Amino acid sequence: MKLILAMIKPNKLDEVHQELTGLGIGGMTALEVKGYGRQKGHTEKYRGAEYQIEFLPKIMILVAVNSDLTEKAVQAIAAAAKTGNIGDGKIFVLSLEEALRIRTGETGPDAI
Amino acid sequence: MKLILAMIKPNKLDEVHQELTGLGIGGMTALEVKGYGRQKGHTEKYRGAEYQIEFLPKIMILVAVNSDLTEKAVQAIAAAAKTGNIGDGKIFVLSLEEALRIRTGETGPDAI
Amino acid sequence: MKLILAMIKPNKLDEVHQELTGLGIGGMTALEVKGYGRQKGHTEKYRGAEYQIEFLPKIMILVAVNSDLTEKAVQAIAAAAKTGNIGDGKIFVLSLEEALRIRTGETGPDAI
Amino acid sequence: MKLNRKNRRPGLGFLKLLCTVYCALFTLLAPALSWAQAQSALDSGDTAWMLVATALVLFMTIPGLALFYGGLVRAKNVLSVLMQCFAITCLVSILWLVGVYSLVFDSGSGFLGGLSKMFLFHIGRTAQNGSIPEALFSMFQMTFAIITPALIIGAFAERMKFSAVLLFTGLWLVLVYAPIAHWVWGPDGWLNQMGALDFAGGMVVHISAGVAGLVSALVLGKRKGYPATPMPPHSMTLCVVGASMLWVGWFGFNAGSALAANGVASAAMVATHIAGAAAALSWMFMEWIKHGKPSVLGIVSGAVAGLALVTPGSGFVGPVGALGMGIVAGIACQWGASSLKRRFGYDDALDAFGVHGVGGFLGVILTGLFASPLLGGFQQGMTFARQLPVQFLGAVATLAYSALGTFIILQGVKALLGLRVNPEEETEGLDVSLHDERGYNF
Amino acid sequence: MKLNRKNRRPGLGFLKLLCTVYCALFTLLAPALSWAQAQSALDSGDTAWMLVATALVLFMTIPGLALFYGGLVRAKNVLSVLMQCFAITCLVSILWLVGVYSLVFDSGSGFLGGLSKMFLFHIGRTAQNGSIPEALFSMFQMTFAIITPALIIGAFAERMKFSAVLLFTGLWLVLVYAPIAHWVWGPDGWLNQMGALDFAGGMVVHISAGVAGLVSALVLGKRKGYPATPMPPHSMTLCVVGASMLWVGWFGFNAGSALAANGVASAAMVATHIAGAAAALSWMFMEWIKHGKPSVLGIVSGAVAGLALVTPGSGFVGPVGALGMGIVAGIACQWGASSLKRRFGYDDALDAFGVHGVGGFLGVILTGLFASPLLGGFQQGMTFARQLPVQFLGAVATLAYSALGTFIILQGVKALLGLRVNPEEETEGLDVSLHDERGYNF
Amino acid sequence: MKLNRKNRRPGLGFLKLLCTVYCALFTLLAPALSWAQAQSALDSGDTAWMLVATALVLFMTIPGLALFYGGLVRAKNVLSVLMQCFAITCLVSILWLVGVYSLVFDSGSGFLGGLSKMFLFHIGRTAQNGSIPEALFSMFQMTFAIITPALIIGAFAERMKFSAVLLFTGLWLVLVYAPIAHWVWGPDGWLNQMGALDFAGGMVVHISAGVAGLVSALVLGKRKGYPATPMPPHSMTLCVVGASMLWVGWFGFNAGSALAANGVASAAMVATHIAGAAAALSWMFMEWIKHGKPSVLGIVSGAVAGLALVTPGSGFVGPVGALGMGIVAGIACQWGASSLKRRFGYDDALDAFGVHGVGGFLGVILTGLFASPLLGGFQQGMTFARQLPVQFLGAVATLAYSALGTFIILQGVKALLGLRVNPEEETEGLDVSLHDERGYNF
Ligand SMILES: Nc1ncnc2c1ncn2[C@@H]1O[C@H](COP(=O)(O)OP(=O)(O)O)[C@@H](O)[C@H]1O
Ligand SMILES: Nc1ncnc2c1ncn2[C@@H]1O[C@H](COP(=O)(O)OP(=O)(O)O)[C@@H](O)[C@H]1O
Ligand SMILES: Nc1ncnc2c1ncn2[C@@H]1O[C@H](COP(=O)(O)OP(=O)(O)O)[C@@H](O)[C@H]1O
Repeated sequence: MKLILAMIKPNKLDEVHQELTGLGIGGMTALEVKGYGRQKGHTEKYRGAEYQIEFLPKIMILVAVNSDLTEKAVQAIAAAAKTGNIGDGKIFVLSLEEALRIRTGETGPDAI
Repeated sequence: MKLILAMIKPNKLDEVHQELTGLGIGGMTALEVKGYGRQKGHTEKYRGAEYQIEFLPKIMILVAVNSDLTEKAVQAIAAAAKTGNIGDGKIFVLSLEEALRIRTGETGPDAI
Repeated sequence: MKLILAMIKPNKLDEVHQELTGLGIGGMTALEVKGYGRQKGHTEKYRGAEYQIEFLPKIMILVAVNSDLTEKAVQAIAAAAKTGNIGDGKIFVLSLEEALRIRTGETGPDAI
Repeated sequence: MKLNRKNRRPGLGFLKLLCTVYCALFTLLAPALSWAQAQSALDSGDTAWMLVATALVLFMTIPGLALFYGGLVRAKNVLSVLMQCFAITCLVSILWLVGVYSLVFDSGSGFLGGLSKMFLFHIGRTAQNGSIPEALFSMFQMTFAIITPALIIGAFAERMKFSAVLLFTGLWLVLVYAPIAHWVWGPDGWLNQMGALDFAGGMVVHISAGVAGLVSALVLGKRKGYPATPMPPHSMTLCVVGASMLWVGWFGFNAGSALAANGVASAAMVATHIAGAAAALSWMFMEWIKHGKPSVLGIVSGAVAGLALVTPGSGFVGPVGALGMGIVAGIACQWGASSLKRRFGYDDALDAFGVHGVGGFLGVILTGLFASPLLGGFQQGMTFARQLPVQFLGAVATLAYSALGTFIILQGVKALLGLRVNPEEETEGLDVSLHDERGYNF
Repeated sequence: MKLNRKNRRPGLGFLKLLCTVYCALFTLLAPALSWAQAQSALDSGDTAWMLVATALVLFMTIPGLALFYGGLVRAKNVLSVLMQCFAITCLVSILWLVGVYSLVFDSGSGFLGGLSKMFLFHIGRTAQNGSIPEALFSMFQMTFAIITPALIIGAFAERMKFSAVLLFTGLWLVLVYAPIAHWVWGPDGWLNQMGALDFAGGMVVHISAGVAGLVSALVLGKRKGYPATPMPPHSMTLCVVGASMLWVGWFGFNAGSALAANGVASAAMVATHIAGAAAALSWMFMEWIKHGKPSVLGIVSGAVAGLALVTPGSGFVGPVGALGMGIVAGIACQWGASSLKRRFGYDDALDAFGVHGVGGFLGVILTGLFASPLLGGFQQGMTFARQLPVQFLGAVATLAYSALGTFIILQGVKALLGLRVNPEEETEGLDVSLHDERGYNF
Repeated sequence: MKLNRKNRRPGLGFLKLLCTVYCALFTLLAPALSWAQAQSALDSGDTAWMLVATALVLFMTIPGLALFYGGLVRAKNVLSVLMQCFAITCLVSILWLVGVYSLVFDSGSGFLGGLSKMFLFHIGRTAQNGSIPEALFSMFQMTFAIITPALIIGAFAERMKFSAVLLFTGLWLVLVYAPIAHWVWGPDGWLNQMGALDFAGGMVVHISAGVAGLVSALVLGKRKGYPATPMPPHSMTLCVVGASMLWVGWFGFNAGSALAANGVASAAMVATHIAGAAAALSWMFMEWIKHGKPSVLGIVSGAVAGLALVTPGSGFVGPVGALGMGIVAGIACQWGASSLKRRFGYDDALDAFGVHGVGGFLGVILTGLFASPLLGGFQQGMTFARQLPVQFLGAVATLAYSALGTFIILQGVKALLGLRVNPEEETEGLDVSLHDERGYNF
């Protein structure tokens, strides 16, 4: 099992979500994060004082998948999240040792 | 060492927290996330336009534990978070390579 | 490749960010979390009812780095985030199996 | 407000006959004259003030009270509170027009008014009440009928069905508010006839709503998780804004109850403001002493408590009396909202009873003290021996009637619609479960 | 409200002498008379009310409308809406002083006023309009000129350049608002002369702004992602607060349009309030029936719709007429803001047309019905046969003129500055991209 | 003043002649009598307006200023700002009643008033000030005494102990505000006697508060991390709402200072509004030119600056003068809030000095120009040569006295309680560390 972490542009969540459910992935978790990268941030100004805002709003998605689906899931996310502009984001894959569904107590691949 | 990631229902944080401290686990980190899964979301309506809200509020907990405590911690979380209804959440276990306590510089199991 | 997770004090983000960019690390992701640990929380009182607030605001940073930079990055974060007071936070290191830059499709170390 | 007209004896010397004729004529003409006076006395200044006072009291409910209460609940229930305040405003307005105004202010029996003023028939643009248009008088009083049931919702917040709130409000307005308001303010109301003093609604508004809140809290039961789970206010910022608006609006409430822009209104404004300020400080300092820190929720709750407590006396007490009443308010209502509530364990979520019930009751009694010129008040000729028992009777009567009426109505609504949302809806929050909306989408 | 002054022909036939004497006397007395008129006619009560009414109507735009609209957009655009409302307030105020007041209220032609009142020259502290200072009259009317273009922004929210909004507002005020206001309220405006009834701006404010909104929405095109992407209100809490402030401020708008603190103002206040309440409930219940749940956005939208619809009739219709108009408003404007909009697929983001256009149009027509004493109104001597065609003509004329004017102005602004932000700016949000600020930093 | 009712003894017996003479005399005296009456009679219109103006000025502080300032600080300190505004409101109200009103408005010496009006003794419902009840006059002036120390907190926000704020406010009110207000507005105040023009508080409110703010900022020192760490406003939304409320409330502040509902009040309202609008635009355009983008904080700060600057002149200057003053305000106060502050490196957190100090000072001077009929003002017979030096003297005297007084008081408070929270409390935020509460729990 793998745990996929993807940082994407905020307005891409819906498309990514659709792609993943299209693959039959029935669960995921999303959260709002601030990302720093090559995409330059913006300036905010308050009464003449300038603030360089370097962290931009992104959405991070966590998806636990069975190992065989990993590649497909990663590709699906990448395809849906891509705009071709700087700041499209990154996908990271971690190895997942164990999973457990709280409601049923199922573990391993069944729990995902 | 392991890193436990658990997605639970928002109102279960207190109980899970108590169980874990009961086990002698003295640290954890929690954050608000949005979860998608079997639990169906709800509809929001604004002037006749319907929005299907598929991501529901959940809380994610991160707990770094020593390997020997992992099983106990997972069971404690599962027990405290369980309601038996859909949407109770998932627990994921990752392998933790290194840990460091910033204040003291301690590393490894001592840092947790 | 490694994925570094660091929980730090909220007002330390800027310094940590500077240290990391100083090392040539060009990307990271930050989010607001609530931390529980040795640092005691505070009490909130509303019309005589006391609430013990045990989770304190922290910031969590995620940085994917190439394995050779890991040690330096961890030390940089620790140095910048340290105040010497309880609650300075923890750094966790996970093994990162794969990385992908959505915009270009680059994978592995190139993607970071 | 009473008019003191001194009879002038015109007759002089030996012209008995002339005098008699004069008197006879005066007697004959009196009704016509008084009618003519009523018609001719429209005062644009008084009217201007009452137009504004009406706006101010409406402002107290939407958005004032809505924000004060809305800020105090958890984020998942904020809209349910705003919705209840807004819907109550609308529903009461229509019912008031249809018949409740008539039931309160038309003469009828000592218990309830008649129905000749339904739909404001025959009132139009020209009928007057004192020196202002009667349509305006009706509007002003409507705003009191709006805020009273809106105060109650603080007690049953975060758990009552919206449909049940609507039905309860309608029934309560007709069956509880209308009679009590008629007793106290109706031309032939029995408490009015007995000389009970209630300048701006200590009995009519605060006791009746506070007690209704207590009964609702008892009948509905506690919120899920109360008191173990912390349920801190989701936005103290909104709460402070709401309290500030209540304060400003209260000038319309109390000084507006003079029904004129004059010295009475001004003195009422002074009393109102001083009581609010004194109560805010006394609550704050009490808390500072007891808990070690002064809190924002404390100071604003104190202000509301002082404003509520001084309401029945605002037009009768002097500034020093108001100061005293304010200090009492801060201490007593703090006790009502914390010790008393915890002692008996009911879940009066936002302290409708602790603040308005306790404050209203004490205010009605203390009005019987501080209205006296002996204590700096303006009620000439008042004696404690005569006034205090009347005040006590009024307070107890409104308390008992409101408690009973509320209890019966709640049973009826429960039978018809049910009162509480189900536990899942309560956990999810009323905003999404009842209204398909969320307060914030940041 | 119109003053009908009838010319009296004094001199008759051969009485030269008499005529001469008359003229001489008139000449002699003229200054004294005009002074006496001016001096004696100032009414402090009316002035008090109009000072407040002016404050109330300003309060409707900032912060009322700003919050109502600001709460409805996404968090990334909230400041752009507040900024537009605020800047429009400032810009219109200056233009009003410079010349727009004169163009509207100075006599000129039936189409547009003259320029003798530019910069309020010669008005000072003593000139009067009716029983109030003319400077105050001008201020009161200014607040109407402020809110009208501010209403339009609801239609093109979340996508228009700020510079374009400013230029558009300035041009629209002079080229569209000024003529229409003169037609309806100018001493020699053609619709005024025809006897069109528009107490507080059904044509001048609501039709003109609503239609301008529709045209803007069509010219600018849809927001990126509309209607596929959900764009829920980022803060229904702000939205409710704004709607409540609009309601309270509307008392200044409608009852203030009596220009006096009297029975007319009071009746207008009743009509306004009842229509708002009735429309709120009718929208809410309709939605409850259609969608299964009553919503907060529904009830507050209904209130605004009712207040808008009753505006042209508020000083003419009775409370029962207002009740009827309110019920219609809730149903019709709900249809305008949902079915109609979806049918034609334009993106009137915050329903400026659906609520104000539809409500304003129906309100102007229904005023021609409910103003009649036969239906409880106060317009003595009114006949449907005479009034309804005039109302219809007025509604259609303002609609057509505003549509055309708006279209032309938008083309001009587009040529000069462009209308829309670019897609990246739209995605990032107008707050950061146009103003370098964010609404919230929690 | 008291009402003098003269008993009229009507006709006596058969003395026809006497009666005739009486009638003739009455006719002759009528105008004189009516004049006498006019002086002494309570005017319901003026009273209505002043009741409302009082409410409006209170509304400026809570919630207006509280929100404007609260939105500008970081989220962890929002409640501390709201708490300070609220507590200052309460504390000043009580002190005002106890004796500060008397110190300001009782006659005494040129420097300070007497104590005969303590606790409003002997004022009751009937005493008058001009055409309004004196109790109301006192309430209206109280609201000025409330907002002045509340303005100061902008300078030391986010770092001062709450207990120190309370003690400072009490001392400052008595030792600084009371004398200055007496100088300018007291019946025998020395600046008043010299003919200094300060219609609504340029010296009394804005210079005194602005300078006190500067001194506090210098004495307390910078916030931890200033200016390296960004400290952006946590909610520009609240800030805009607060600024809008300030604007609307300012009508009560300035037009209310006419103490009557008349042409002076109306002209003051026009001047106030135009200056606010002009300054908002001039600040916005300056910023647009200098920084490339117009900002919401810029436009609202400009409005506040314009409203502050025009305050001393609002009742004296014409609309075109107000336009000029507004344009100056936007440019000068922007300079005060950015360049000046950065040049000298003090941390006037929310620009109490930059806006109110700079604006107040310039406003007092410019009043000496634009009040002249030569420049469209209403101050008949004014000469620049006589007025400008007086204005300058007044501005400098209040500046110097406030600076000195503030400095001494701060030293005293520091010795007694300490001024600043400790660094940990500052980092954690004042809300939790001083009040055990948080602004938001979403
Ligand atoms: N090394 C990293 N560790 C963690 N997150 C990263 C890293 N690099 C980039 N990110 C995340 O990916 C986002 C996009 O990266 P960026 O460099 O701006 O654009 P791109 O991926 O198109 O080159 C960032 O905002 C950040 O959230
Ligand atoms: N594959 C997954 N990856 C990441 N998070 C998941 C995954 N599946 C479920 N979750 C999280 O667990 C929560 C509960 O899952 P759900 O399917 O609704 O209920 P249950 O676990 O009771 O079957 C989701 O809201 C989501 O946050
Ligand atoms: N076992 C753990 N798992 C996850 N996060 C932890 C753990 N222990 C500590 N943390 C995080 O580190 C933060 C600081 O820990 P704390 O014990 O308060 O201080 P210190 O690290 O200085 O001893 C906590 O607030 C929490 O966010």
